[in-house]
Formats: sequence, structure tokens, C-alpha cells
Amino acid sequence: MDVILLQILNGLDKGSAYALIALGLTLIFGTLGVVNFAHGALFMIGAFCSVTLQRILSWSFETIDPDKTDFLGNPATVKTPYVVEWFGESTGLAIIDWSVPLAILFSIPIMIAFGFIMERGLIKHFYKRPHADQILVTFGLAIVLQEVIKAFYGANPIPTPAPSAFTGSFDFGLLLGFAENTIIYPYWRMVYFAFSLVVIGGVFSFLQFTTFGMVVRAGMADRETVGLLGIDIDKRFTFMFGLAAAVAGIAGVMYAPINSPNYHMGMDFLVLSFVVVVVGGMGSLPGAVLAGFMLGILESFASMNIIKSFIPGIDQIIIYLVAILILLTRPRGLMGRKGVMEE
Amino acid sequence: MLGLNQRDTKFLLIVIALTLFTPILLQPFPADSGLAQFNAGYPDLMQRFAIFGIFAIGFNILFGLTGYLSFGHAAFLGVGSYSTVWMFKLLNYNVLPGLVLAIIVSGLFALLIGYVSLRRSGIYFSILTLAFAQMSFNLAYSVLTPITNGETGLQVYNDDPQILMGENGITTTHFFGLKMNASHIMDVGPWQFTFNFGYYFCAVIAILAFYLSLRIFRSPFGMMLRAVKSNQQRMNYTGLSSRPYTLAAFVISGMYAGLAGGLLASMDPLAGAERMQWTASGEVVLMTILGGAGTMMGPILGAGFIKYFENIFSKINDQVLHGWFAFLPDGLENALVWLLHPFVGKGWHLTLGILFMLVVVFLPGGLVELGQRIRNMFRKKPKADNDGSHKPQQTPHVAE
Amino acid sequence: MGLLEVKDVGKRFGGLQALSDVNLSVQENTVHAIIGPNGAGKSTLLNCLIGKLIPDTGSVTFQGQSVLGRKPHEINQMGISRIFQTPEIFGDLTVLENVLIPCFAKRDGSFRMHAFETVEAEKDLNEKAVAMLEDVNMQDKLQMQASSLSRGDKRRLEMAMSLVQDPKLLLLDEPTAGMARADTNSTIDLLKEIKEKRDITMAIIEHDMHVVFSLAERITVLAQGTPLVEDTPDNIRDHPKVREAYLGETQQT
Amino acid sequence: MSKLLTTRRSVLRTGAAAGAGLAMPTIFTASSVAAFTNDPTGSSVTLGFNVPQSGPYADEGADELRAYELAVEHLNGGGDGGMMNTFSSKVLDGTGILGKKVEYVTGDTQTKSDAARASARSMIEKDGAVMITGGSSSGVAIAVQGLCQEAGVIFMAGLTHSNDTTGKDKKANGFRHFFNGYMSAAALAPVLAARYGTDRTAYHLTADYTWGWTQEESIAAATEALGWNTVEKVRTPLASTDFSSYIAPVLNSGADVLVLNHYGGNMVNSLTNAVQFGLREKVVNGKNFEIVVPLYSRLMARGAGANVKGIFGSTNWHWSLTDEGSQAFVRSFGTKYGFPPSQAAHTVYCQTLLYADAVQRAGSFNPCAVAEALEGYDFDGLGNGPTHYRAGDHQCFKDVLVVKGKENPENEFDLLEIVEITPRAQVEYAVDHPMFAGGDLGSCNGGA
Repeated sequence: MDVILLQILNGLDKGSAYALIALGLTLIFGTLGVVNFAHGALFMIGAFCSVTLQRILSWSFETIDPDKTDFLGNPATVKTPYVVEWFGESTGLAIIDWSVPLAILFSIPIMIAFGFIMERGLIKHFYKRPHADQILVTFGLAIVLQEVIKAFYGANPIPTPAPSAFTGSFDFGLLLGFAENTIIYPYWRMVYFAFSLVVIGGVFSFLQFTTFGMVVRAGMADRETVGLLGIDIDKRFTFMFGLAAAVAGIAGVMYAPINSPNYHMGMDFLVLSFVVVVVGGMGSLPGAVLAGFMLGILESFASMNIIKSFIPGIDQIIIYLVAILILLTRPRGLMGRKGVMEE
Repeated sequence: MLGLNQRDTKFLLIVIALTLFTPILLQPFPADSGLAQFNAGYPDLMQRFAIFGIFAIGFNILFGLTGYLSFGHAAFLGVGSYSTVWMFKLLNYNVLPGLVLAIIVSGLFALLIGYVSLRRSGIYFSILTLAFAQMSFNLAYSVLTPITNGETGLQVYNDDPQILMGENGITTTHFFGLKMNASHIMDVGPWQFTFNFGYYFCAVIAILAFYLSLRIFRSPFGMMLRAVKSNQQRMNYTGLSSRPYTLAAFVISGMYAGLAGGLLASMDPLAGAERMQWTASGEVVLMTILGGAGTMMGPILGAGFIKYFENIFSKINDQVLHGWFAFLPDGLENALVWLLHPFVGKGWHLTLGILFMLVVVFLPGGLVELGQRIRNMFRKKPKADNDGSHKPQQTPHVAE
Repeated sequence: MGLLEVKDVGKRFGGLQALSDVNLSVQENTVHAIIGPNGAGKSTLLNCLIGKLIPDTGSVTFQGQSVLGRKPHEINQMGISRIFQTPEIFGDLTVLENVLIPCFAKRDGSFRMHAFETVEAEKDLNEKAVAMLEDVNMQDKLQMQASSLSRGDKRRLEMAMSLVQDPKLLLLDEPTAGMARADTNSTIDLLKEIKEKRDITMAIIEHDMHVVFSLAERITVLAQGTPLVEDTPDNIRDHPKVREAYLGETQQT
Repeated sequence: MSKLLTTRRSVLRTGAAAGAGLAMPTIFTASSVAAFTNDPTGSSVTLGFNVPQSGPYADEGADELRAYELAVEHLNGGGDGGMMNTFSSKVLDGTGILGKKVEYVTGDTQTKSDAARASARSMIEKDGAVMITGGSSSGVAIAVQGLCQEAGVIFMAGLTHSNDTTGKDKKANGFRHFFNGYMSAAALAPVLAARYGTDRTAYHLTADYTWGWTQEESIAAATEALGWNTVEKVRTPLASTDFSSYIAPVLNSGADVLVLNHYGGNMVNSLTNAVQFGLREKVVNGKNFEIVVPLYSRLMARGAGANVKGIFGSTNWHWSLTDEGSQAFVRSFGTKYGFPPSQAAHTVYCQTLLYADAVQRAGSFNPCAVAEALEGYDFDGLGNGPTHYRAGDHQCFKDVLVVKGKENPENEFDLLEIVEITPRAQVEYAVDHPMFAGGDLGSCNGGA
């Protein structure tokens, strides 16, 4: 029982990352009809916003300390971050410590601007083109983006720790009457889960309760009719692209402490997030979220020793296996609409 | 000739000529010149051109004709390679049994995956094929290691049975005694050309594969496949069942992939699991779209383009750049090297990504379109039809 | 006994009784129209005829064989050919190929792996297709890509695709929907011409009265999912029930 | 073993088809021309540096390339000579190898065996490379080693830690300077026993591929021999990025040590996750919970940041070593590039020097002569103390470093501190040790 609860917790956390990426992917697909293979790259860029802000905040001036030597035996240079110089030791270090949450604010304008430029500069020329062309161009873009990141930040993962207030883990087991240490869960992951719920809720209520959102939802259902109403749907769709980029971006920002970002993390997530979107049903936002959480939880269950001892290697294939089973029993995924992307 | 009309015959002859003279055509620069870096006429790369050409031709039979975008074709490539290496391990280094088995096994595998995946269309089909291929890859890398040798890749060991191997049997891959790595090198002035048996073996098979695909494109079967892509509903109401047609196309293209995989293993007897990864499946998709999906020549061009970048551009390092620009003043030399540095060597992916975008933005028909545009520039009067590298829907049929 | 027999067909979607007690018999060599106002169940009935929907009750037989639950290609192979509301053709293919495909389907059945013959080598079929296209006056457009045809030509091409299979029954689903009056008239002429040249049975589902009265020999009026009356055009025109239920309505639109 | 004939640029110039150059195409048979593959006949010799330039190990590949360039510079008489001055063999004189200037070509392995072999083949077939070296993973090393055996060139392995490279996949043309899983375990286990006691229960998380398995087998055997228990061995998919579902059950299992048989990105993520779960603050069985990372790479450890602090592992070499050779190398590398070299850089630098030295001593580039010169060779001054290249399996034997993540790093490169230099005798094993059994070195292949 405790094991199952533990893996549900793990699954929710994995699932929230899948759900956030799939949400943005579905927004772009649903509104613009574009298959965006660069979406994983947007997630990666978000994570690197964390890295970048951390670097900016740690911007330092160098003084030479004659007492210390560097690896070559020369007098060492000591770096002092400007924020420490300006705000004093404790405040300054606290600012650096909190760079990941701060990066959310930092990344939103960057990601929205990035989304705008991407949509206006490239994607809009591909609305009428076959999906295969969209795949090729966005895949090319994804390669370019990750190579640029690699050129600036190298190929190795870069540590971006969460604020020290969130280190350690919480013992759910004690709370529920189990023995100590049976169900422990890191604070930051709880934050990530809560954060993803807030973002998902935010996107849904935005689409549900604002006129802007209603128009976009109408446009997702039938673009031409909305166009006939004299509403400039294109502008709103551009904004939706920015929004989707921002969702992917902040998902990446908050994910950075969980796994140190590297330049190919986007590609690692790309295939999975497509599977999630399709299992959820193309163009269905609730489907994407549901599928994200479901696959996350199933993946966690599959990694349990007891299950692996029955079916060796099940954790290697569980996501794909589930995807196949779902697509064979439900032709359009969990909540897909008819006629979307079936040609 | 050979059941082809005059124009197609001419086209086939051109392709045969190009293929046979590849060792010369790909070696345009004298061996000692700075540009020799761009020569591609060495056996490994020429073999890869032919093999990935076959892979892409086969993929095009499915994607180009029916429009079904498979994202898992690399699985068949991998299965073909594994089958062939197993034949090496069990029998001997003769490639024939391996290739035959590769085609059979990949065909059966394709039948299985196709039967299930073709129950869905569009992106649902793509994801089904992707899921099957990723499952194959993940398992091959881990729990199937006894069959696939996992991370290291399946290879032949000295203690393998090799029951047909005689006392002094040949220890490299061969075709009835003709070794794949046997080469003849010819010097013509400062140029040097390498004629490699392995390449010609692949080339002959590639020509056969191309010829078969040409026949399929022109056959009633090919027409039906195009009908699937054009309007599947209409096709069904015309009294045709589209599923067997798409399944047949899927199996044929799976067999092409298996053949390509078998040839890869025949040229270099090691089968790595990464051959089945989704990036490998994506690569053949990119090759086909980049070259021009649905055209005869496009996929081959696309395959050559990507393999050329992978193998030639990745080897240009700063030392080479400095070598090229050594004649310039130092400042300028360094500036140029600095400027080019991000795009070559370890930056070859970047260049490839940029070129993907440029091609798809400016040449919607792929590289084939570039060829057509260039030809049209030279030919003032554009003919209504062209000599082969054309989209099938433009093909006129002799009516009388 | 008619070519197509619809017996006691009923179909319910959730709370809506879309069809009930539909009985219908399409006689050989007649043009039989099924008319009715929007929501009368015409589309549902059509979908039952082509196997797309399986009715809750009743049977649909063609030449004594049930069509229910059959796949579209099986229905076509039985000899029922369908004309769509908007012309359904193979847009990427040439006009000639569009007509050749049904020829192959007629000769070879629903699937045949003829991968190593050429299309050109099939002299008989080519001749048959060209002759058919001459019949619909499209002999000079053989090599055009079908998607580049005018709407009227697309309709004629579609007719050619159906007729070249010599179907026993031609099922027309609002063949003039959304057409300009001139196009409608030429479609009527085309159908009349076909009727004159061949012994063919047609079932037309239509709500344009002009089309129906120009072509039909028998008319079934459908209202609220059930046949109101079946008779000759002249009788239908004067039928009080029909006037009440249907014609009055169309004159307003 | 029959010989493989490959295309040889060098042959071209002396080749049979000279003259008018339009000889009838004939297919060469094995013994027709040169004595061995790519015999350098001009004034220069080409080496092939085949390293990952894309993919997860690209940074290690880049560091390897830097070391190669440095080695070539030193061999050709440039720079300060680096470890050439401290190397016990003095036959290298800064005039290249056998008087031929050293040139090199580079390629991208992409950390895929296929791509690595394609790249190596192009170096052999197109560029006439007489030796191939490099790599940052065992799969690639084994694949390329097999290719070099068939093609008849020497392979000087880069970073490869799997027992198989000089075990069941060993080849007569391949040589490994780097240490391996068995040696890591043999060095690490006593240190762990000394620090954490002999009454420990270990939980293994293992990357699910060949390297991971050999590593897990080695560590489990070595620690069990000292009294530890192994409670569970769990395989994790290579593609995993989030290890939470594997780490969460660890505390429940009764284990008090977690062994992470992961490398590269897997290691960074699993270690980060484990620390996040607060495992290191826990007390199990009355003992502090501990984490062990058997194979450390300083470059990769940077990715885990502060999480490595206090965590034990082993490494082939570290820049803070104070022997003469290491210092000379760090000085020369650091002066040129501005940061200290990684263990990958060190090992490939050594391999290049060792190859050059062997050729010089053998007086020939012939792979068989070179192999003979390397087999059973004893040398010193390359940073790991007295070292022996064993003839039986072409594995180097030298001291192994046990390290732990430094608590208070002085600079960004100062991540690991050396806990113990395990003497060579303690990590040696017999050629036919069961963990290395099943292979066949074969005989050297000179190609033509």
C-alpha cells in the first residue's frame, strides 16, 4: 500500500512535467494546426532561462587573493558576485539562492517574445503546408536552437539548485500512520506539482472565462467561421503561440532543479510529449493533461521491482505499450475529436 | 525496355550511369588539394549513399505514394541488420543468406506492425509506428541483449559456430568469395579513384531497388497507392479496399528497410541498437521530405545530402580551416576561421538544421525542385513534362 | 421485387427517433427520388443504404442480399455506386487515372497486387476509360490534374467514374447541392443523357424540387423519419399531405 | 586470420596503378602491395581522433580533442613538451614520429557505435589514418576496436570503463590505458569498508546496458567480499531522466548505502534526485545513509553541483595529483587552455604518447610491430606511477584514485579530493578472471 502511494506521488510529479509540455503542444496544434517539433526545444530554453538568470545574478568581479593559488600555482582570483557587494552577504546570497523561482518572472517575457518571433517569422508560413513540411521545419529549428545552446553552455548538465529552503523531503508516511521513511517526498517536487496545477488551472480558466479565450476556443473548433465573424483570429493565435511557449518555458524553468539542464533535454522530452498528446487525443486540452498524469503514474508503477520481476524491461516500454493499447481501443486517443490529423 | 516506357528507360539509364560512375563523380578534387576534404568517393561513404538510398526509396513507396508517415521505419533497418549478423555468426561471412533472411524477417515484422498500426491513420498511425520502434530499440538495448548484444552491438566472435566456415574460410564479408572490402585504386594525374567491390555490390542492388520502385510507381498498384493518399474515402466507394493496399506498401517498404539494414551489416558486420532509435526513423523521414517526397529521385538526393553532411562536414576542424585560408593574412584568416568554426566540425548539426529550414521554406518540393528550377533556368522553354525526376501526378499516360 | 428493398428500417440516436418504419422499394430501370425537408432523415437513410450505419430494426437488401454492415468497397462491388454531395474525386491524379481506377476495381475486385504491370499496358481498360470520358465530353482533358478542373467538370468526372463500372444502382446524394442554377441544369441534362443511353437504376436523395421533378419517375417523401407517401411525380405534386409537410416550406426558402 | 584490404591513400602513390593511371581495374588480393594498412610513405603520418562531438558526451569529447592537439604539438616539437619530459622512455625527440610530422583528422562518434565506425572507416579509407583513438563510452570503444582489428590499424582506446573492452571483447589491435569496473571496485571497496564499516547493506541502481552490468557485478562482488550485503539490484533504462520512482523505494528496502552505477547524464540526474529525496540526512539501521558513485568524471560531476559533496567514487586520474608527470601535464594543458584537464584528456594524451613511443621503439608503423612494443611494456612518468601494459589483454595496470566530492571547493575545478591512491598491486587480476572471461585477443592484424 505504502509503495503504491509512493509511486502515485512520483507519477504525479512526472506526469505534471508531461502534462505541461503536452498542454502547450496541444494549444499550438489545436489553435494553429501546426505540428511543432520545436516544442521540446522551448522547454529546454525555459530551463536555460534558469541557468542564465543564475549566471546573471552570480555576475562577479574578480580580485586577486595572494594567499591562495589556482590550479597552476599562480595567485588565485576570487570572485565576488555584485549582488553580494550591493546587498550584503546574506541578502545577496539569498537572491542567488532563489534564482530558479525568480527565473519564472524572467522567463515569461522572454518566452512570449520568443513565441511571437517564432510564429510571425517562421510558423505562419506553414499553416497551409502539409504536416510533413511543418515537421521538417520545426525539427530543423529545434536542432538549431539546441546547437546554439550547446555553443554557449556546453554539452554537460549545469546544476541549478532549488532554493535551500526546499531541500530535503517531507515524510508523508508519518502523516498517514506508516512507519518513518516509508513515504518521503522532496519539497521541491511538491512545489513542482502544485505549480503545474496552478499553470494548468490558469490556462483552462483563461480559455474558459475570458472572451479572448472563448474566441480562441471557437477558433479551435472552426477557424473559418470565426474568421467570417470579422474577428482577427490570426492575432489571437499569435498570442496563443506565445502563451504555449511560455507554458513550456516555465515548465522548463521549474524543472531545472529536478534534473540539471543540458542542451538535448528537449529532444529527450519531445517524443514522450508527442506520445502524451496523441494518447490524450489530438487537439484536446483535457486529454493532454489526463494522458500526462496517467502515463506518469503508469511509468512509476512499471519501475517497481515487483512488477519488473514479472515482466523484465517493462519500465523500458510501458509508455509505448500503453499508447498502443489506448490507440487501438480508442481510435482518437482518450478525448480526441474526429477528423483531426487523420489524413 | 524492361517494361518501362521510353522516358523512364532513359531515366533509369541515367541513374545507372550515375551510380556506376559514383567513385569518379564524388572525387572531383585532386587528392592533395585543400578541397580534397570535400571528396566523398571513399568506400564507406559511397556504400552508405547506396544503402540509405535504398532505405529512402523504400520509405518513399509508403510515404510518397500513400501519404502514411511512418515514424518507426528504423526498426526494420535494425531487424535487417540483426538478421544478417546472425547469419554471419551461424553460417559464414557470405552475405547472401543474411540478406535473404533480412528481407524475410523485416517483411514479417512489418506485416505484424503494419497490420496493427494501419488500423489508424494520420498522426495516430505515426505514433503507433513510433511506439513499436521505440519499444524495439529500448528492448534491444537492454533486456534483449542476449540476441542483440545491447549497447556494444551484435558482432561476430571467434567462437561463434559459423558452421559453413571451412578451415581457411574468408573472415570478412563476401559474396561467394568476392570480398566486400576489396578495392582497386586508380591514379589519374593528381586524382585518385577507389573502386570498391562492396560499393558496386550495394550499387547493383540499389539499381535493382530503384528499378523495382519505378515499376511500382508506374503500375496499377502504384496508382492505387496514390489514390489512397489522394482520397481514401473515394477509393473505398470505388470498390477498392484500401487496407490491403496500404499494408502491402508498408510491408514492401519494410522489406526495403530490412534490405538496407542487411547491406549495412554486410559492409560492416556490426549491428548497433541505435539503428532502431527514433532519431534513425526521423532521419529517413527527413531524407525523403528534404529530397522531395513522392518523387523518384528525391529520397536518394535527400539521403545523400544528409549522409554527406554527417560524414564530411563533421570532419572539418579548425586545423583544416586554417589549412584552407593559410594564404590569407593572419588576421583575416583567423576571422574567417572564427566565423566558420560554429558551422563545421562539431557544429555540423547546426548547419544541417539551418539547411533543413532553408530547403523547406524556399523549396517546398525539396531538393528535386531545386534541380527543376535550375533546369528551367537553362531551358528557356519549359517543357510540359520533364525527364523523370518528376512528381508522379504529372506523369502523362499513353491513352491510345 | 425491387432492386433495392428497404424493410421496416428504424434508427434511434439517443432520444431522437431518426427513422421509423421505413419501407421502400427501388424498381429496376427507374429513377427513384427520396425527398424531404431538413431533418426528415434523408442522410440517416442514405447512411443505412451504404452500410455506414446499421439500423436498429429492419433490413436493407440489394438483389436479395443484405447490405447492412458491409464495408463501402463491398457495397460498391455488389453494384451500388455512389455520387457525393460535393464531387469526390482523386484530386492528385489525372482525369484519365481517375476513371481507370474504377475500371481496375470493377475488373480485379477490391484488391489485387498488380505491381509489375504498367497502367499503359492495360489496353482494354484504357480504351474503356477514354470512351467513357468521351461520353461525358472530357476527352480533351485526359492528362489534366483532376483538382484543377472546374466544379462542373469535377461532377462529370465523378459521374464517369461511377458509370464506367456499369453499376446496377446509382445512388445520388444531393448531386446539385450548393450549385448555381446553370450548373444544376447541366447536371440534370447530364443525368438525363445518362438515363437515355443506359439501362440504369438511380436513387436520388435531394431536396431541390426542380431537380427531383425533372428526373424522377417515382418519388418517396420522407417526413420526421418516416415515408409520408410514395407515388409518381405528378401525383406527388398535387398530394395535399406533401404540400402541407414539405412543398409549402420549400417555397419559402 | 586472413587479412583485410582497405583503401589506402598511401598505397595510391606507390601503387600498381601508377604510370598512365589507367590500368585495367583489377581487384587486389591480399598480399599484393604494402606490408600493412596505411603505411605512411610521405613526410607525415596521420592519426585519427574519433571523439564524441555531439550528444551527451560532447564536452568530454571536446576535452579529449584539446589533449590530442596538445599531444600532437608536443610530438612535433612545439610547446613545453608536457609529459614527454617526464615520461620514462626518452626515444621521442620532438621531431614527430620516426621523423615524420604528425598530422591528424577528427571525427564525430555521436556516441553511437554505427556513427563511430563510419567515422573511423572514413579516417582509414579516406585520410589514410594509421591509428585510431578516442571515444567516451564503452559501446563505441568496443565497436571501433573491432573495426580497427578488421582493418589492420592500432586502436588506442579513450575513456572506456567496461570490463568487456579488455575482457570478452578484447582485440589484439586494441589497447586500453583507462582503468575498468573491476579496478574501480577493487580500489573503492576497502576504502568504503574502512569509512562505513563492514556491516552495510547496499542497494544498486544500474544503468541497463553492458557497462552498467559489469560495473554492478564488480562492485557487488568486491563489497560483498568485505562483508557487505546487497539487498537489491535495480536496472534503470538508459533514457531515464527522472529517477524518482527508482530512488523513492530505497529507504524502504532496509539498505543503508545506495550505489549508483550510472555515468554521464544518468549519474548527474540520479545523484541529484537521490540528494533531493534527502537520503543523505537519513539514518537507517542506526547508521548514516550513504551514497556511492563508483565511477566519477569531474566534468560530469560539475553537473550535479553541490550534490557530490562527500560522495565517494573512483577516478583514473585527477589534476590535483602532485607527481611530476601530472604536474607537467596540468601546466602545459592549463597554460594553453586556461583550465585543468579532465581524466579523459589525460588518458588520451597518454595514449597518443604511448603510441608514438611504441612506434619509435619498434622502428615501424606496422601495427604488429607497434603492438609488440606495447605488450608487456613498463613505463612511468605519465601521472599514474609505474604502469604496465599487460600483454595478455592489453589492459594498463596502474594506481587507482579513490576520491570524494570536496566539501569546500576552492575554485570551479576543485570538485574532487583524493582520498587514497590505491596501489597497483591491489587492483590487479588474472587475465582469465571470470569477469573478463570469454574473449579471444586473437592475433594482430596489419591489414595488407
